[in-house]
Amino acid sequence: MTKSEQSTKQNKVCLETKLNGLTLRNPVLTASGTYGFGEEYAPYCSVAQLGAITVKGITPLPRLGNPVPRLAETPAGLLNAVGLENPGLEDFRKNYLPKLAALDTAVIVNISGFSLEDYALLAGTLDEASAEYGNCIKALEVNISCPNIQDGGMAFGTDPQSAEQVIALVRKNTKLPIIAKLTPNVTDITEIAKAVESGGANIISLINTLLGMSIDISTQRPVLANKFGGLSGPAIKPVALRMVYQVFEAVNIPLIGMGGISTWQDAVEFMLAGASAVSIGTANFVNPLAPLDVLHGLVDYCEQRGYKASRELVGLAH
Amino acid sequence: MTKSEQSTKQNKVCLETKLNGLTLRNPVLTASGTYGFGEEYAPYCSVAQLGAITVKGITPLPRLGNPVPRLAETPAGLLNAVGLENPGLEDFRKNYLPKLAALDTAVIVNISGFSLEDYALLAGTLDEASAEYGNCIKALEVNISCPNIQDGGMAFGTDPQSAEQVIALVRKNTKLPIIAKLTPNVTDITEIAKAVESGGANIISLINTLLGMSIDISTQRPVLANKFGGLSGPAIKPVALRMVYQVFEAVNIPLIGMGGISTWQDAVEFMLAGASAVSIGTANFVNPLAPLDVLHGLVDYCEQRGYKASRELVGLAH
Amino acid sequence: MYLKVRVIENRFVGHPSQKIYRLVLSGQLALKAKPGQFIHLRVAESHDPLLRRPLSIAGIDREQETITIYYRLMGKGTEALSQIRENDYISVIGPLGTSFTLAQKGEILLIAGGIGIFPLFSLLEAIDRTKVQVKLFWGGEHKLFLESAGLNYLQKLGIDYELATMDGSLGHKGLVTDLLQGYLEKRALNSNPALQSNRGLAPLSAAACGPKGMLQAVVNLCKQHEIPVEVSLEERMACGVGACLGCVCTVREEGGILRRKRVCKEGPIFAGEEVVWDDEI
Amino acid sequence: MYLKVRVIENRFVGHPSQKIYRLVLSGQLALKAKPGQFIHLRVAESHDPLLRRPLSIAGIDREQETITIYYRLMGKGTEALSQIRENDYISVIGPLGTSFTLAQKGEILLIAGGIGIFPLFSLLEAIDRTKVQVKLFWGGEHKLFLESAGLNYLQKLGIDYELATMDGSLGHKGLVTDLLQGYLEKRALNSNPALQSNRGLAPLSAAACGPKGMLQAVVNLCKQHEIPVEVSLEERMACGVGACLGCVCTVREEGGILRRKRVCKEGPIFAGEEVVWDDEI
Ligand SMILES: Cc1cc2nc3c(=O)[nH]c(=O)nc-3n(C[C@H](O)[C@H](O)[C@H](O)COP(=O)(O)OP(=O)(O)OC[C@H]3O[C@@H](n4cnc5c(N)ncnc54)[C@H](O)[C@@H]3O)c2cc1C
Ligand SMILES: Cc1cc2nc3c(=O)[nH]c(=O)nc-3n(C[C@H](O)[C@H](O)[C@H](O)COP(=O)(O)OP(=O)(O)OC[C@H]3O[C@@H](n4cnc5c(N)ncnc54)[C@H](O)[C@@H]3O)c2cc1C
Ligand SMILES: Cc1cc2nc3c(=O)[nH]c(=O)nc-3n(C[C@H](O)[C@H](O)[C@H](O)COP(=O)(O)O)c2cc1C
Ligand SMILES: Cc1cc2nc3c(=O)[nH]c(=O)nc-3n(C[C@H](O)[C@H](O)[C@H](O)COP(=O)(O)O)c2cc1C
Ligand code: FES
Ligand code: FES
Repeated sequence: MTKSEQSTKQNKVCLETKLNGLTLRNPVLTASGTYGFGEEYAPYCSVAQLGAITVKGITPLPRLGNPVPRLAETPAGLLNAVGLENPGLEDFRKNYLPKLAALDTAVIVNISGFSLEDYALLAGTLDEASAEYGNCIKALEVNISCPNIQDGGMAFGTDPQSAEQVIALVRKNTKLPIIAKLTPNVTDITEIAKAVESGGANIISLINTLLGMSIDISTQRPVLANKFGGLSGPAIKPVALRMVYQVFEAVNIPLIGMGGISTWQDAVEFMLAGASAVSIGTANFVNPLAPLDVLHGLVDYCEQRGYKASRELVGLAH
Repeated sequence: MTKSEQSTKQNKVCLETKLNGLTLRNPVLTASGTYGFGEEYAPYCSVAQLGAITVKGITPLPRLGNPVPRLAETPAGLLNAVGLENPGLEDFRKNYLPKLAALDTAVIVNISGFSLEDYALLAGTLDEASAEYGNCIKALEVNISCPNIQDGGMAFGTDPQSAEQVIALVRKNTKLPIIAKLTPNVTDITEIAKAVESGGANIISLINTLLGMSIDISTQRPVLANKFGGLSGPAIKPVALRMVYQVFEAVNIPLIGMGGISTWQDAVEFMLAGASAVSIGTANFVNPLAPLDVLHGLVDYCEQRGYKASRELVGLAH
Repeated sequence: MYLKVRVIENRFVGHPSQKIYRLVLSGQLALKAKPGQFIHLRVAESHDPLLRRPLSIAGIDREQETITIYYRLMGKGTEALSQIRENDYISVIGPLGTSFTLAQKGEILLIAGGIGIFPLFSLLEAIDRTKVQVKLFWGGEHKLFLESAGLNYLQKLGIDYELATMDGSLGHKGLVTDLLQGYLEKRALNSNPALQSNRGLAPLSAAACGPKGMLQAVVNLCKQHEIPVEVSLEERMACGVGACLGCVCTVREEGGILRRKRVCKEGPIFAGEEVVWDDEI
Repeated sequence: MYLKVRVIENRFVGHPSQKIYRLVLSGQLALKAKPGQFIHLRVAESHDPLLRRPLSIAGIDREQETITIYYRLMGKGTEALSQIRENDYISVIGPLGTSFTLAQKGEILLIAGGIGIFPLFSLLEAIDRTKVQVKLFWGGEHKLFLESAGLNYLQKLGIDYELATMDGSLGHKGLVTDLLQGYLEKRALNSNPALQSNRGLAPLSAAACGPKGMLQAVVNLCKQHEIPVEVSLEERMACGVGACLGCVCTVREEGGILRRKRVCKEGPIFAGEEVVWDDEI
């Protein structure tokens, strides 16, 4: 198929994705921590065709992250313990944001804190910073679910009260749409989802990684320098899909589904389960064109079944 | 290698496994629900070489279980929603137990209930029944973690108080060693582990399956008739291993590790993480000789590294 | 048996669009296999796809010690299987499950829907056609499918068959059960009560394999006409040996009590009358 | 570049016990590739193994448009790779990462540990040996390994080399760094301050690839002798393009500030002096 045929094709199905204050040209995003700052994959996959990119989690201060090894492959999965390596808020604002502003795609900034104050600072500063650069930040994704740091992060995401508190505080400090990113390492995901909805989140994204580990039987030590890491990739898809399905029934705000999506079929499953948009993470590492393959497959699926808009799929499996 | 060489070999490494009241000839078991009642795999794998077999979960009354489809394959994983199909306590006692008693291996009976009374009844009756048949039941595995039934089951396993209560009640009703089987679908596995230890469990087995789902994009319905199912197989190994590692540091009773073990290397990882014994589940479906391959690999590993007993491996990765 | 067996042939047959492959395996399996049984095959060494795949035994050659399987590409399991090359070894458990009852005299009706024809091939081979009269009804999507899935094999065998296709491109346009119904009705009309003793001489039985809906219709027709019928069921399988309870069907026992049976162990061949269909529960 | 490339050769070289394979790939990659860079290769279509595998470019033939890779079987990724047959297509991202600086004159010392020799092959090819004098030090487990991993290629090239083996079965018994140390010490003794101008004429530089411990020792020796050295680092990789931050090493910037650099993007070739080794943090 030629490029122009492809684009005519996409035009037949409406892909516009309205997420309670965040409007994207299509429902296919890339997941935080897997797509750098939008430049790394540019030679392989045009960001102009993506619904949005989500940048690596930013913390107030720069972080070196964890020592290596940070990665361990598992059956159909990947363990990572990057430990939130990032340039820190100031450097991000000065040196990364201008470049992100120049990209022809919606930019979502993922933020991570170790205290309530951290989240307040991040939200307030990025709100201002976005205004400076032509409102280039389209939403803040609040990571209350990072498994790879000692304190904070995931702890906020495993207790409904704390989760609500963090989101409410971010809400006070920004006018940007808020995406609350949930950890799957909880007994009841719907409780946390309801809490962040009450806290004022516009959107919920799920799931972050499952806490896992791997042991090197020759050294008899954990493979990851950090001992534990976050499990992502196709292995976790059934868990992610179940949680999206459950949360869809529990809240009234839109969901961004992720966790093991590597094909368009996976993405359709997530939309049928209730995701209004999907994020591609680990699959980028295997196939840099995964987001576009997902997008094109989604369009074909809609066309073949006579859907006029991709949003018609959302929640159909209920 | 001839059979006799093999057995000489095993003799060089002591495999005897003492689990706080339950002594097994070796640390390789088969997992409940994956090994029928010990007969099905007999043509392929001799039960006489296994440390123990764990039979399918028994409930007070017979259960037809869930409608089909009960199975869905996922990347490196299997979703099942059998829904505790079983002959019920009376039929089990009359028609299955005598056959189990005749097997040349230790038999562990897995029990599941919908109420506290169910667990009490199961424990009491099986205690008697075992005595009738030459003390053929070596331990009761208390399943407080089944994800495939509407009430009870997993609910007991996600709340520390209930978990402790169930185990304490079983303790009152049986003199058999109690294995508490934990669900991984919780925020903090160590809490539950400590609770069942307080309740009087001799041993903890973990993990049961992760709750997941799969959607058929052609029918737009969940694949499993029961909607959700339990995820097992290599995909969940990193999560299982992490939980064994955490629980090993939290309690003082021995652990039986399971979840995605398919090779001897996997089994060694679990032992290094803190499991005193390992159970093979889904891997049997792929390779009926998996338990023996695990056993032989374990022996070789011990020999090559100069361990005199397999128990020396337990917890070395800490 | 749990064996590594050698692949003698693994190739594409018929029209490419129909994606049908023939797989020939060498080994002792052939000495034990009976028509209607299946093997449980490991399609790859990796964990993805994880599970074995059940495939019916379509041909048994005891002299050459080979069995033949026909399979259609469906998803990643059969896709992986199709990549295996001749002389590679693959891991097989089998033969597994129950087999068709072999009629010794009279007439047997075989009814196949789509690739449900494959297990019937081995039954056809095994029936002593000098003693038993065979009549086969086979329905499929279209001519191309039937041709790709073994029509010329049937022609070579020289048995009596009737075909149906959904698009009418070959044989009757419609369902295979239409053919069966027509045949049974005609037969009922012709059966002269005065000749009833003849009936005893040529006991009629049936065997069917295909989609659940078709099997249900076949069983109902056979009930009406009081013909014992055996059906070959399919269900998703994990262990294949009766250990996981993943593959059950529902049966009605004396007294109307519902019970589960395992398709891999008490099946895949069931007496039609005992099966309780999904919509009847 | 992100391409499907054709496999021209994928076979086993040397002694079977050493499990070393040569992989030759066809395609435009060759036009861009530089010594020291690597490719990121998808070894299977299934999800297990999931990740691509990074492998150094060991040979670049711009005329034939081929690149050559040498790899050793380690685990399931390289195992899966070894199953790929000639004329199959595989998915490649690359060439990726930084390359060695090409010395234009003087003398270059190459130091390789084990399979660290592979990326140095492409450097060896690229150096204009009419202008630059090359001296190679290579250490390995034993004779069999060195022979399997390309000793005869070195002999054919006719360069000056010294070998070390752990068991003494070929060359010096001990570490490759012993050889380097000996050489540098002898050279220091011989360097007559009076002849210091000669030094300017033949600037000395070094490039090394091998296990971390060896690289650290090499960098220390080179520091002592004031020789600029480039090292090729290895680290577990997921994306290979700088997006995941999985593959970092630590470097010391001006002012002593520690920073991470990505081995896949700012590396794999680093100036030896900037690298902070694990035990120095
Ligand atoms: C007893 C028995 C005999 C069979 N004989 C044949 C045969 O001779 N020729 C043939 O082409 N096919 C036969 N099938 C169907 C065959 O097993 C499936 O087509 C095959 O498993 C599909 O695997 P896949 O990975 O290609 O498809 P996918 O759809 O990707 O499979 C996904 C999962 O669903 C299961 N599954 C999908 N379809 C079926 C099905 N129809 N029955 C059971 N499980 C299914 C698979 O085993 C796998 O676990 C038989 C099935 C059974 C139970
Ligand atoms: C830049 C670079 C260049 C390389 N060049 C070569 C080469 O030319 N020839 C060669 O034989 N090997 C080379 N390696 C090492 C090669 O990538 C590993 O041997 C290979 O990934 C092992 O995969 P496996 O699945 O067979 O082993 P496993 O041990 O099963 O791998 C498990 C996981 O660990 C990772 N891993 C294991 N060992 C290494 C390693 N040494 N470096 C990085 N990741 C590792 C794998 O990628 C995988 O994710 C290179 C590595 C890097 C980073
Ligand atoms: C290497 C890596 C780094 C990640 N870093 C972050 C992060 O900084 N912030 C965050 O919210 N999620 C992070 N994630 C989680 C992903 O955004 C995503 O939620 C998860 O990987 C599941 O999706 P996947 O299976 O498609 O990868 C990271 C994941 C990976 C693999
Ligand atoms: C088909 C199937 C049925 C199961 N039935 C039971 C059960 O009845 N009781 C129980 O405690 N666990 C049951 N389990 C869970 C297993 O015993 C085991 O905990 C789990 O599958 C993880 O191990 P694995 O990955 O090795 O399979 C079942 C698992 C499977 C796959
Ligand atoms: S497939 Fe396991 S019981 Fe039939
Ligand atoms: S491998 Fe992802 S940053 Fe280097």
